[in-house]
Amino acid sequence: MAEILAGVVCSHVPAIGAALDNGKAGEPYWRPLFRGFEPSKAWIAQLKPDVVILVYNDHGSAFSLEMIPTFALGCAAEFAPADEGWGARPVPVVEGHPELAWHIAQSVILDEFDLTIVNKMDVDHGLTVPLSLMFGQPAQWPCRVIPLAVNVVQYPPPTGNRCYNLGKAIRKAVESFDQPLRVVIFGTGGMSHQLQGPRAGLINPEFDKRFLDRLVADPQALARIPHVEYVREAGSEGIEMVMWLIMRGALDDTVKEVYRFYHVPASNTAVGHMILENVAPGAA
Amino acid sequence: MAEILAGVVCSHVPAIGAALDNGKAGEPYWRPLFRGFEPSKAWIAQLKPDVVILVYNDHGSAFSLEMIPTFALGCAAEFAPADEGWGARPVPVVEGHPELAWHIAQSVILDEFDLTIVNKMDVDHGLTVPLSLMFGQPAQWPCRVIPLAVNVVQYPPPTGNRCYNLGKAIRKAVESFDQPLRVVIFGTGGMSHQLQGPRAGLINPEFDKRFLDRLVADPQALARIPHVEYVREAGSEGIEMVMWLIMRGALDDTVKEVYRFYHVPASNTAVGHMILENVAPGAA
Amino acid sequence: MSKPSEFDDIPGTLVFDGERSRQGYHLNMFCMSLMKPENREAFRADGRAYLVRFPMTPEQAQSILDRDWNRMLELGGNIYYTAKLAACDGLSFQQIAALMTGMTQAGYAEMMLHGGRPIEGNRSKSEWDRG
Amino acid sequence: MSKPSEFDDIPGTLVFDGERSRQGYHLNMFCMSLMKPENREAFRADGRAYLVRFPMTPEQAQSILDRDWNRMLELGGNIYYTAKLAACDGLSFQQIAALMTGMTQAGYAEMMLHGGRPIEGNRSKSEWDRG
Ligand SMILES: [Fe+3]
Ligand SMILES: [Fe+3]
Repeated sequence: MAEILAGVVCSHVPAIGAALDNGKAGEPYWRPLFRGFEPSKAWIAQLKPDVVILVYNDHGSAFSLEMIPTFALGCAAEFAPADEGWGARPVPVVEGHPELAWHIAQSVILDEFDLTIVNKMDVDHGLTVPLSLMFGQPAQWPCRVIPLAVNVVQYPPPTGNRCYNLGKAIRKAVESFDQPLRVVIFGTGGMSHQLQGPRAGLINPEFDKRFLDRLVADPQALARIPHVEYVREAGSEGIEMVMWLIMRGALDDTVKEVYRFYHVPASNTAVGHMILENVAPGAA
Repeated sequence: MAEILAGVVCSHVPAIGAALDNGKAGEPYWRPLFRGFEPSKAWIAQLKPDVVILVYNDHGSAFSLEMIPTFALGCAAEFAPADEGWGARPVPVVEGHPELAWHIAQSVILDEFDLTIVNKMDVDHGLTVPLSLMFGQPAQWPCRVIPLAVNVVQYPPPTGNRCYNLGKAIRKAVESFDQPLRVVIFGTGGMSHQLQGPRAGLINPEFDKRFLDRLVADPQALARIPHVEYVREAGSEGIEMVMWLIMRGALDDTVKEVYRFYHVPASNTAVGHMILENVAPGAA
Repeated sequence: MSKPSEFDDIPGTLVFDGERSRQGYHLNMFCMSLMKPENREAFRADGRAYLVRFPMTPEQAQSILDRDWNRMLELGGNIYYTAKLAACDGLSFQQIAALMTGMTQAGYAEMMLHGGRPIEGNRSKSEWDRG
Repeated sequence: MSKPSEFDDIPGTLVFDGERSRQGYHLNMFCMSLMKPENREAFRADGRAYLVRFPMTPEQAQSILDRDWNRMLELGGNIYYTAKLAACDGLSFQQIAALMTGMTQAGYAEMMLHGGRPIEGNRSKSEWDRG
């Protein structure tokens, strides 16, 4: 039986990928950020998950305005890094886990989530930057990755409550899979950032920190935050945080916070990162 | 305020389109079928809806295996007839209703249906055959059409219950639209048919007729039918009937059956057709 | 990933679940390519050469060249996709259905005119085994 | 079809709802086309000629040629799409963000290094009007 051991939240700013890819990770601007992920790299290297379910949003890279899925699950064998206008990131091709992905797709559709199944998809910085932060720059990613792309570009995104419940359905699906896989789920995007217009550069550390606190202790309350509050308090692209609730829904009601890191700035953005473990891994 | 006046169910067999397009509608094989739709053509010509919401399934025409949405709502200004391998049907381009379609999309996503918004999509026989049956062969379709494509090709389709509830959410969306549009909703596909393999040609009129009866009087019971029962009793492609529940969910709990027609065969298929009116149209 | 096992008891019927979808991916994508007239021409001109564009198994390619409609389904084809190959060949859904049942075209058409294949005796594999 | 009106009170912020999505469809699809190197080359070689491929309004085309990043958004552009035009120009997200705020690059970078734009005073249009 497969098992979800832990959840990771992590911002996915494109400039972080560019800094790594261009050898700037040691510069004074970037050093504190990458240092903040050193404990996490050690943690995941020790945990050795077989599969990461990576919740992220596509930024108009794989999906155009021609077709905008609310939830799209990547069931392919591999996913190539996208060319977002400056060439594809020089990172390994992402290997999927088609058996588990199809199993999750089937299970959550029968649980009345209206998934889009995707068998061909390039993955942009939203997916590859969190992998870089957690795994560094290996020649090959050390585990399989199942991408779950959530629409947060076209209004309206799914509600926080819907995301939270999808997380629960994913957990149920994983636990009914008949191979002994060790799974970690990532929720990515956020924290507060606004990339557009005269209010660009908005950072609201109080909102962010309270969000992290409640993500640990009171996710149900978070799931009730309306979209407008994210946009007002955390910036127009801060709405990406709604995706973190999918990760949280897939964990136990009570979790152990094993690590937290918060940093400003990365380009226009606050970076939030946290590792949550199910309290009794192996007991499920 | 827009209003859903009535629902129509109707099979969408490709051979029906071919018979019409090739001038065979008067032949003895086809005459009884088209005669069965004469009262319906008169009915809808008198009703003059502004918009038809047309629930159907794409048959691997607009959507390939690259991307399989459970529910895809067509929000474009127009939709061209698809070339399904023998050239596109010689029928008018389908004009959409982007304002109402986007309104429905926004409303049902906030009601926690995980829609895929589609802005570019060719429409195959699943959509154009019901239009031909209800409107004949005009130079231009007499109303706007909002396509709602439901996955019933890739297992698993949405549950009957999910379809029924989506219908309810669509009704709520339509009734909150601020233009006085007269809307009819079509549920298409079915009735019993199996197109594949050694059991091809399966027809189960008892199942079909009971389905029609319960569609009028006890849709909640229908919504509980598991997928396997459709496939066993109504054939592997009989599963398309699950889509009729979306139409039914968008109507009043109590409806008036104003017309029914059942015919065997059209090619490999039983043809079922029914018109249901909300009991107090205009009173909503 | 697979469907519930109850589906397996339905005779003469393959459910297009995730497993079949993965198996038949390139076969079905080949069929879909025939929606473009230029591809139909290329395929008609040299089927074997055209099929090389799609990384399917030799068995799948052979089932296409043989127009073995049941075999295509067994190898992961989906009827709505293989119907595009039929359309390209100028065959109707009824014609390929007849081929898949092993009946003659006339016999199949006759059966349909008389109400189709009855459900009695066709619900369960156990009924087919007895027959 | 539009978002709830509360969104309209947020200063300096456009929500990409259905109305904007329809308005900006071709502008955004143009931006997305720049994901292909050959399209970037064609656009760089003759921007005006390249834009003819996308049936947008003259105002939209002009906003692109002018690199008027705020105007693009007002005309239905979405930041994640216009960012592809920025990438094609070799500009970072931070550079176009600074341009959209009307600050200097140095001033904007300095603000970010000191914790970014504060939320106080930036929640409501009424706060901006008072300022
Ligand atoms: Fe993002
Ligand atoms: Fe159909």
